[in-house]
Amino acid sequence: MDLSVKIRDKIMQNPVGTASGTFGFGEEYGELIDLSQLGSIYTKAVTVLPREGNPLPRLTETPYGMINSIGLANTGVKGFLENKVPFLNTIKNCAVIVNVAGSTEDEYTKVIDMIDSVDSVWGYEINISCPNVKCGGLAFGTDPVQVERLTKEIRKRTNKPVIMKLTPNVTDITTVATACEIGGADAVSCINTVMGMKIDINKKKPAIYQKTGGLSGPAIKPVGVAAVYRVSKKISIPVIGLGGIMNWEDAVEYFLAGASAIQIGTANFIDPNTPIDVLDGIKRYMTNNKLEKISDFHSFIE
Amino acid sequence: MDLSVKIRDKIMQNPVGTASGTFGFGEEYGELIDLSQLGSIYTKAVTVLPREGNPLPRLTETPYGMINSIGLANTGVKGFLENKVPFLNTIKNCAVIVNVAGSTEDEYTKVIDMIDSVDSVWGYEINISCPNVKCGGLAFGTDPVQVERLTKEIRKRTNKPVIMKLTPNVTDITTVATACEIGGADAVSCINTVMGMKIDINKKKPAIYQKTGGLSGPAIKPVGVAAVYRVSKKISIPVIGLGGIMNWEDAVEYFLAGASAIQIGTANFIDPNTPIDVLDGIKRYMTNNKLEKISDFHSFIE
Amino acid sequence: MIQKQCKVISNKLIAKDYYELVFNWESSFNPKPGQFLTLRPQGLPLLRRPFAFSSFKDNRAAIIYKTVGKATKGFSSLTEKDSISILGPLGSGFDLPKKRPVLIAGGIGLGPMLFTAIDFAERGLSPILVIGARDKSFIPKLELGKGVEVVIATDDGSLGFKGNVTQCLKTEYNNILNNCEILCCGPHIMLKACHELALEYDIECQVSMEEMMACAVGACYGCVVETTHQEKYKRVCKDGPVFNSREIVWI
Amino acid sequence: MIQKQCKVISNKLIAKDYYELVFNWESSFNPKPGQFLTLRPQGLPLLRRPFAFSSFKDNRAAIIYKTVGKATKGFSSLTEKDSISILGPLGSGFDLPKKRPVLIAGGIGLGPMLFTAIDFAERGLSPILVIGARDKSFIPKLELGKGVEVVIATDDGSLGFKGNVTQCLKTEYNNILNNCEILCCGPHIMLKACHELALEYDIECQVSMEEMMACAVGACYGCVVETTHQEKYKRVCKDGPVFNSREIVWI
Ligand SMILES: Cc1cc2nc3c(=O)[nH]c(=O)nc-3n(C[C@H](O)[C@H](O)[C@H](O)COP(=O)(O)OP(=O)(O)OC[C@H]3O[C@@H](n4cnc5c(N)ncnc54)[C@H](O)[C@@H]3O)c2cc1C
Ligand SMILES: Cc1cc2nc3c(=O)[nH]c(=O)nc-3n(C[C@H](O)[C@H](O)[C@H](O)COP(=O)(O)OP(=O)(O)OC[C@H]3O[C@@H](n4cnc5c(N)ncnc54)[C@H](O)[C@@H]3O)c2cc1C
Ligand SMILES: Cc1cc2nc3c(=O)[nH]c(=O)nc-3n(C[C@H](O)[C@H](O)[C@H](O)COP(=O)(O)O)c2cc1C
Ligand SMILES: Cc1cc2nc3c(=O)[nH]c(=O)nc-3n(C[C@H](O)[C@H](O)[C@H](O)COP(=O)(O)O)c2cc1C
Ligand code: FES
Ligand code: FES
Repeated sequence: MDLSVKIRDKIMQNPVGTASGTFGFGEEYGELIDLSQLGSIYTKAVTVLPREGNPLPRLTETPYGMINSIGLANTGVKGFLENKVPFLNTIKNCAVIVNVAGSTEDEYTKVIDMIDSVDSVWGYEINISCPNVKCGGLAFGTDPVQVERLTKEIRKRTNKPVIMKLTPNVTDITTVATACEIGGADAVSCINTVMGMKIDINKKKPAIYQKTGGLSGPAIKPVGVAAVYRVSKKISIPVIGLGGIMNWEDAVEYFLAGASAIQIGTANFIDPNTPIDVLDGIKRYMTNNKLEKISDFHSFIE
Repeated sequence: MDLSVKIRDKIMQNPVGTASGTFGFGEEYGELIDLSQLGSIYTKAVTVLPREGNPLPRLTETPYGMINSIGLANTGVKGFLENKVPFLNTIKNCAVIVNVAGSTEDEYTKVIDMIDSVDSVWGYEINISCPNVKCGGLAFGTDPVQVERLTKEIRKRTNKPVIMKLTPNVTDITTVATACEIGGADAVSCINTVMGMKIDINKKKPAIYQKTGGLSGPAIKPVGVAAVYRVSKKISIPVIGLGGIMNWEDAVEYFLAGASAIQIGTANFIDPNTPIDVLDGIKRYMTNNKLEKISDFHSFIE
Repeated sequence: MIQKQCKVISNKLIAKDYYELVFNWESSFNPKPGQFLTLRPQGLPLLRRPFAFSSFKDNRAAIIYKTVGKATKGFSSLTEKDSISILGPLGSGFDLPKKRPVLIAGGIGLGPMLFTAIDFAERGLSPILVIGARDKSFIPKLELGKGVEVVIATDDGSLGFKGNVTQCLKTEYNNILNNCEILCCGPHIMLKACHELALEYDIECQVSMEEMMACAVGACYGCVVETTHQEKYKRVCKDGPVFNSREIVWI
Repeated sequence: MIQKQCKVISNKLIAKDYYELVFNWESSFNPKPGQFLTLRPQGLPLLRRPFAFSSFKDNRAAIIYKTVGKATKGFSSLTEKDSISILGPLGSGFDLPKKRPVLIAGGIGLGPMLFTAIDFAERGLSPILVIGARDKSFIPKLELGKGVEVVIATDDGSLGFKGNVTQCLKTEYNNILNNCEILCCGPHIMLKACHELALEYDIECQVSMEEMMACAVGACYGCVVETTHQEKYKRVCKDGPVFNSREIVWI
């Protein structure tokens, strides 16, 4: 059985990754699971300058899901280099993918310029769901023209794999995916969180400070599967699927929908062992169904 | 306590309605609950010509939600006039709102022309989530320009309340809502279902024939609340909230978000008594919180 | 139909994976054989689950269910202390046959066919009840009283005839097949085989269909099957679940 | 920290709405007073729920929880037969005080302060434990052994001092307040009052904070509180839950 996933010219040992923002920089969960068994770790978003993040409350629970508005809280690229890279250097086998965020094109490319020489950085996931200052507050990821340009700019700076992370909060996610492909991305990942809101009816106030935030967890799985299906039919670079994956059955659903790899997000909070269990389950399913490699999943659904 | 809701020049006795497609034309549920207690019934979509609907399977369950692709199955406007209106004529007190669908502007306006003289039809809810033949398969509801034109055309034909039903599957639902308001709509309702997909990993096939379908139920409540909040801050006509309302607490959440009325959809399937229970709960909450009328809910959240 | 909270009277394992749930049913709506109800799962699975009535007498009704997934596994831990939300009776039920009824039950079709067998026996219709299963462990001990002729067919021959229900009928009851009416409930593939048997012997065949349901009262048009009627799709929950097998477009 | 399935030893109602859940804790990670764990709810509520350790001895640990919503109501039906997924010990715990410790517990803060009281008593620190509640029904029978001085304050005076914990301290223990250290856990408003008391008497005050948590291991930055540090927000789960009250920006 071949579990490897090729993106650009690089190989991930297996298709199971941990989603940005739900796994820190690996350290915390390193006490609980063997990180070297993971295919990949997507870091918390890194921005040029440190960001303190949004005021609290930042989290709330919803019917079989949760909403967050952490707000890209991070120590900035310098803090990343000083405080996080030493630990990342110690992780064996697993691809460390840095999630990059910004409010202008410049902010994205600066991060990449500053860390591209770090060996333990395997590649980049570009979070284009951030509000874009030049785009009237709408996310970068909602405008195919801007997405294509941003992808091209990033492509110029690095030879490492570039994965564009798509937001589901658009009219047609496939046009944005196409823009990524044209811009020179090596893969896309989808989906980021779905815009949602909760109100505390006792306090008569929004449950989180930012009022609206990002919905994740099992509730959004069907949205993610639909996105992966539609996008993977449209473009020919690999699609990395995520959104509500709680167990191996969910992961298999994403592979059948067209994903070449997957990420575990919210499920890490519920059961830190999820990525390992998912990997085991995928192997069993592949054995039982005589599938040799991940791309074998892609022949079943037109 | 004043529970009434005014739309255009007409009054609904209370803000609790049953959502289109989940309540037939009232008949089936009329055996289970007292329809005259409802504020409104939104009928299954009516199209000019009969439609057989989509091939099966049409339904599947998802994490705390469900996906449907019924496909506007209905007997057409003639069938509606012959077979459904006689029953609708017998419903007391409750506003019967006909959900209208079509693939061209013409198809919408024809339905309205044919039923506008029926007294028991209180008003219209215009389902603009249908794939639009002139719009490359994307829904009407995704393009503000088309939405405004459609709204204007409909406005010309009728003096009854016109409610435009918004799809959440757009980049910015507030621009579509604004188009409705400019076009002359009397209210908007949001949200229709969220695009979703499920795959049966044993059969290795999509769970429903149409592959992707409409996600509804508790899972999407945060999406609906966010939409209602954002839309109600943007436009000044009433907003009717729906999406995942299972109990009175959920309804109150929608009112606090800015809704002037609500609809119960999927919850009818789970507990047919939901609309009545929700109404009771709203009354209790209003009493306990000294709220006199529905618009009193709107002052708490900026 | 009515929606109400009903008290659980008993909930027992009666064969491998099969439970009988008996509950209080005091209502003016008396379930008929072939009709069904929906049960509201606790907690997670969202949609109500449909099950056919397996008996009804003296304010007590029952279903026989197989534990297959979350909801049915949840139901299996119900005890006397519990109460459960039931919506029913739903659907049309079987029509009274004009010829001697041959009732065919496969798997989860057992409950409704037991109910039908007992009802028909009381009406003096001398039903033959053919029960098919993989092996004997799936067949509960039956107390049907007199008037029902019970025939068992198992795939592995561990009880009764070795083979499936249609093979069994053709081999052992060939003489009856020309002059009877089939009523059946079970897996789709069995229903289709019954339909083909009915065509072959030119007899009537009533099939009880299954589809995923949301409302179960005819409102949502989610549970349709393809039929030969002009109005192509019919609702299993409201127009069925029992159909004349010749109405169905078999696939 | 470790995630493991633990066997429930007992789960008893110990006061109105309050349960003590005792479970097997065989692990090389020994919980300290002030540390907490997360429990995975069954079925519906998605996120794990945080609770402070209320005792730990001989491979047995416990929490005291109040039934407030879905998850805690679900936990209340756990019995000896069950096992439950526990992640812990988490967070930092209380620092050993340099002066005589006055432990203040309000509501759900009871568990961790009991644990702390017993631990401090064993260390010979002569803790005073002040327990505040609405009325006596919310206060369990306590068996704290010697070395802990227990003071009770109820809003309605149905047991002990009539009034809240800070009023109680100022009235009855004024002499001690100048020369002690406060450690407290309970409602935000009580923690703030304790902080203000500490400022007034110029003494140290450790507060155990609460925020909604997702990961509870420091990975998601969801559970932050505003602090006076340059790095404005600190994580309750990892940097806390215990903070020096002067670190917190009180609102
Ligand atoms: C009219 C009718 C009568 C039935 N009578 C019986 C009976 O007497 N005894 C019995 O054991 N079973 C009966 N079933 C099947 C029973 O409804 C399913 O086995 C049950 O819903 C499974 O639920 P689950 O959560 O345990 O399993 P899941 O894992 O959710 O589902 C297993 C399979 O059950 C079916 N199913 C699930 N939900 C529904 C639903 N809402 N509506 C219809 N099918 C569903 C699907 O095919 C699914 O693939 C009947 C079904 C129908 C439509
Ligand atoms: C560090 C810490 C220690 C705690 N120790 C105890 C304790 O020893 N005993 C005790 O009874 N309670 C304790 N709590 C509170 C306890 O976690 C909540 O009461 C519990 O999660 C409520 O869950 P529920 O589903 O029953 O209620 P819900 O209706 O879901 O919630 C009621 C309230 O509990 C809080 N809450 C819910 N989920 C979480 C979560 N994932 N993280 C944090 N808070 C949440 C929220 O404020 C919510 O408004 C502690 C909380 C924290 C953060
Ligand atoms: C607390 C939290 C923080 C997140 N932070 C980021 C982030 O910094 N960058 C990013 O691209 N996605 C972020 N996400 C989105 C996740 O990576 C993922 O796309 C989303 O949660 C859907 O997957 P899930 O349902 O498996 O959680 C965050 C999600 C959560 C829950
Ligand atoms: C089975 C089903 C059929 C539906 N049919 C229609 C329809 O014909 N027209 C329409 O505007 N919305 C239709 N809807 C959408 C609902 O009216 C509602 O917008 C959506 O389900 C979200 O609300 P809920 O989560 O409360 O169900 C349908 C929904 C379901 C579940
Ligand atoms: S399940 Fe709704 S029509 Fe049958
Ligand atoms: S809950 Fe995730 S950082 Fe504290």
